Amino acid sequence: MSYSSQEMMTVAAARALSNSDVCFVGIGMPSAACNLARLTHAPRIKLIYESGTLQTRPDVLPLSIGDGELSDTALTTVPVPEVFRYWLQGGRITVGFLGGAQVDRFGNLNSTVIGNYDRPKVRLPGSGGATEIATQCGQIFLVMKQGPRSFVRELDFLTSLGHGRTGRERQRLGIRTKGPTLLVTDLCIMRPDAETNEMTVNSIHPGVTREQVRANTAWEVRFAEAVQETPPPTASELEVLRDLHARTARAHGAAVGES
Amino acid sequence: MSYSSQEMMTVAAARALSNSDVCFVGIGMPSAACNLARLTHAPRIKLIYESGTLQTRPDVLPLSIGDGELSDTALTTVPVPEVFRYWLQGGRITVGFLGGAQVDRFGNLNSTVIGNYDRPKVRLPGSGGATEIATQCGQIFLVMKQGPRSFVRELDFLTSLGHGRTGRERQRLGIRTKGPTLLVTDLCIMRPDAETNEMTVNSIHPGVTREQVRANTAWEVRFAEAVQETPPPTASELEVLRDLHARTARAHGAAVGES
Amino acid sequence: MELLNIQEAVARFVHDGDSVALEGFTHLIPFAAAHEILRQGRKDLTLIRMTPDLIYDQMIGMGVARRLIFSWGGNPGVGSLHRLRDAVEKSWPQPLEIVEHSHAAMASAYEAGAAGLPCAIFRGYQGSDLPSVNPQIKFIACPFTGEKLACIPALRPDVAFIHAQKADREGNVLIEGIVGVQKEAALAAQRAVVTVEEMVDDFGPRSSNTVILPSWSIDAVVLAPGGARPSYAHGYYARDNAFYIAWDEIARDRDTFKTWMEENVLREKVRQ
Amino acid sequence: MELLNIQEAVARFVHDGDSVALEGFTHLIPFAAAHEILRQGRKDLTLIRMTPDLIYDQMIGMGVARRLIFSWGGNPGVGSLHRLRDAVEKSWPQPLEIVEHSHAAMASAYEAGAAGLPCAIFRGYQGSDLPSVNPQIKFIACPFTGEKLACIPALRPDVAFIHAQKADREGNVLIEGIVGVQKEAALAAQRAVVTVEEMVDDFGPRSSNTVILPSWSIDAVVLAPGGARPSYAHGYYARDNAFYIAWDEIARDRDTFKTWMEENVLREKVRQ
Repeated sequence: MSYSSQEMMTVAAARALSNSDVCFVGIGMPSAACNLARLTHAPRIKLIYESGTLQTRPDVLPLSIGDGELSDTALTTVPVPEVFRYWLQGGRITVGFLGGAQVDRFGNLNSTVIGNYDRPKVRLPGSGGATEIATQCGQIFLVMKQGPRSFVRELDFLTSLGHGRTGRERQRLGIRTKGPTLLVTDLCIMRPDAETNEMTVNSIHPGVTREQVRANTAWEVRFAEAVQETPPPTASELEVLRDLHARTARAHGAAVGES
Repeated sequence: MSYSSQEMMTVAAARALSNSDVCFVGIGMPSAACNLARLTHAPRIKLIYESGTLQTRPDVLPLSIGDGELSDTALTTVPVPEVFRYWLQGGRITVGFLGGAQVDRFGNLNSTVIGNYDRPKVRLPGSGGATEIATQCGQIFLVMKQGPRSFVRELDFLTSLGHGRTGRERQRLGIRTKGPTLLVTDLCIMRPDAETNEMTVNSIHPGVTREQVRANTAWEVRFAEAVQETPPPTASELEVLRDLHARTARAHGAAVGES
Repeated sequence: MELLNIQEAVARFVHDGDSVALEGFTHLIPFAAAHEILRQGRKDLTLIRMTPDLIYDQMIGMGVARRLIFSWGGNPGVGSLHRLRDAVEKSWPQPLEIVEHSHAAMASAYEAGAAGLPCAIFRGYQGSDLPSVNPQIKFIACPFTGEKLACIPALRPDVAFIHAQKADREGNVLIEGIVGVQKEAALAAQRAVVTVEEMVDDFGPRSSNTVILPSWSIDAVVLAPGGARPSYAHGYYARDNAFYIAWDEIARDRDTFKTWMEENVLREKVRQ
Repeated sequence: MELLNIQEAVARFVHDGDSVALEGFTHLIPFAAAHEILRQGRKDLTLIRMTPDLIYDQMIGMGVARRLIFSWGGNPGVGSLHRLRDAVEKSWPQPLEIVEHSHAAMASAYEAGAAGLPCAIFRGYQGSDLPSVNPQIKFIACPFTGEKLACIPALRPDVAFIHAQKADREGNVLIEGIVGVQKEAALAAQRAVVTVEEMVDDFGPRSSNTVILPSWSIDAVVLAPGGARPSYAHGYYARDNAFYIAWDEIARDRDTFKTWMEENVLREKVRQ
């Protein structure tokens, strides 16, 4: 069964989730991955959106973080201050999904500006929940399309902490959560090196070459000693994912939220 | 119609309340006074109990601050942290009712200990909500039976601030609420002197003498230039109050909540 | 609490130069109030909102704001807010000063405002560059553990508008579904106006813990059915996702935007 | 979350020397849990509760506590807690260290505990002597306004017990009516046990904003019908006000108290 690189990325991210996870979900790919996990191998995963919907089971993917669907299918819906104070800062979330316009080799993210903060070339949306998600979830899964302008040597702005500019910042700041333990792209899967915390290629998606990975990374990307080939999406994974997207498109009356 | 001194006290306190008040209510006499006001001249008064019941309309007096009756008849019931943070500290309460084991001439209260704190003669219940009610409600109405051991020269412990040990403490601490503007006893009504903030007798209940007031006050109690006689409870005030107590006694299966 | 129409509420409670929070976390966004503020030509506003969304994209594009306090400025699930970007990147139609936070910070700052406190503390901004561009982010040490905690000023808007499902005849307001920071915003503000879908005699049987703002905690109630469109009102109408997508095209171009606003927002005045 | 009986839950989660919060603000006081802690003979506990009530009067009188953190220690509407007084005034049956707060302080300290913070700030204790007898009350200056605010350590009990109306088959817990500080206490604790009136398959149709503790936020659920008596459970049974009044006589005398506890609490063990 043929599949897109976007589908490969979503499936690879979904597989990293388990039944015991309590997941802080962002819109777009993270939402697709989390709900794919819930509809396949991890039916007991708990999904939380920052709009306050606890343990929600949307039938279609939300366009926004606060669609009615999320509240309708949630165990309960709490105020937004409570979500950030009791649930995120309270240390009850095992996995947070993040992405951004730029990521560096230590998994730090920029979702604030391209260029100078005071005279930006491109003003991006900003932190939203990301800054505290990055430090308060048990671990962070990063999901981003890979490219030389987004996988950068140096961030224009550090919105959300990964392992810090030295790879050792979390320890220095007394942060006890793990930070980025996984970076899933449309080309490969990276994990932090046990020594340096540099995000290192562990698995390459079928049909992708090391050269492609290098060409799409602005830093000199490192490969683990034993690099696997990512198992391709199974027929059933693809079927569930495509059904989810088809239902979503019908519900929203437009082709949105792809993959 | 004959009446008890307890009834006179309750009625006098009730009369000080108006339709525009939002009232933080304690158990016992304050609860009786507030509900009497609600059932007579102030039907639109809003009553709040520290258990989180906002705008409640109990049919019988609660024995505890958190009886089911309070929640059943409330506009809504919020968590206790919210009551103290958003509603009391947020400055939304116009009147708080307080009493204690001891009061001094500036309306400061002791509800903590008789004797030394570390080796108390009598251990009293403690602050409960009183310490912050005293400083955060728009004004405070004190209600206490008068006696030389409770109307003292010097408190054993200052639990809740009135006008402070000098009469000027609120200003010094930057507190903008008024503090005790009224002290209703079974003998008389006192109000703070405009200059010194000393609680001063403004009105004496029918049949009570100045000598009785003096004998039941350990400090040299001052009388205002023009001391009124408190109008006695009307027949309709007494009827409503006695009905309320009769309903309460039937509901609780015992003669509780007297006054 | 007074029962007003939207023209009266805006005329009475919103002044040039005010700090204004129009809150609603995706759900119950008070568009009707925003549009009336535009029609009445208020200016020099400080706009406060966690997610500026289309509502502030419109206000910023129309030049009513000199300052924005926010934490996430995108079109949810779609992309950029082009008017917000144009103001920040190119000062069009006028420069926009930004005070930028994270969601956790804004939510805690509203909570502190509702609680009458001058500041909020939380564990935040660790390792982020945001404190270097926002002087309102400070850090204090916990006096018991020594832990460094973020501290920011409470949000206390001059006026807040929120939208809710129902008001009863006393002017109490009921909110259900995704309640966001609406209650906190209303309680934190000096003046609070609630637009509602519906007026009812009485809320009837309900859970003891229903989210209700008592009449005496707000300044005005305004009947405004559909007042949250194109966002949604749980139990009344769904989010107009197609419009959120269409907005990307409308707002991308300055002239298209102005024409759309002229035709769809400003001309409403004539009709009334 | 595990489904346990009360014996298992106490055996597993309560250890000698623990700090224990059995919360329930007048409503839903977890007496069944307290009685099992007494039957299992735990000692040296730090007891935490805003209102010690009869539940801690019993525990203190039986000598299980070395320390009490509280804010109002009376028998509501009745008078004194005689066992609490006897412990503080006469060290019977053993000395009791007290850490005394106001309600506003305790509520904020639970809120901070639930929020994972080391301390709580609030505007409190102004002009009161309480800070002079409780070294855990400190003051810090707001870095923006200079205002002096009270600051106290967050409450983070080793274990919390609360009582609730219902659990569903996943172990989620629903609380309704006067919710007090129960949710905060459960979330603030290292280990949280919820006793419930009833197990249901599913909570069924309900308000979106129902107060629910998800199964993954607590450690154990225990079916304990009547587990809040003589306090009450909204929707199940009323407060036994007559017993609260009768307790005044029972607890006034040491021997009467001990006999009553022996007959009505400790002997329960034999029956099971």
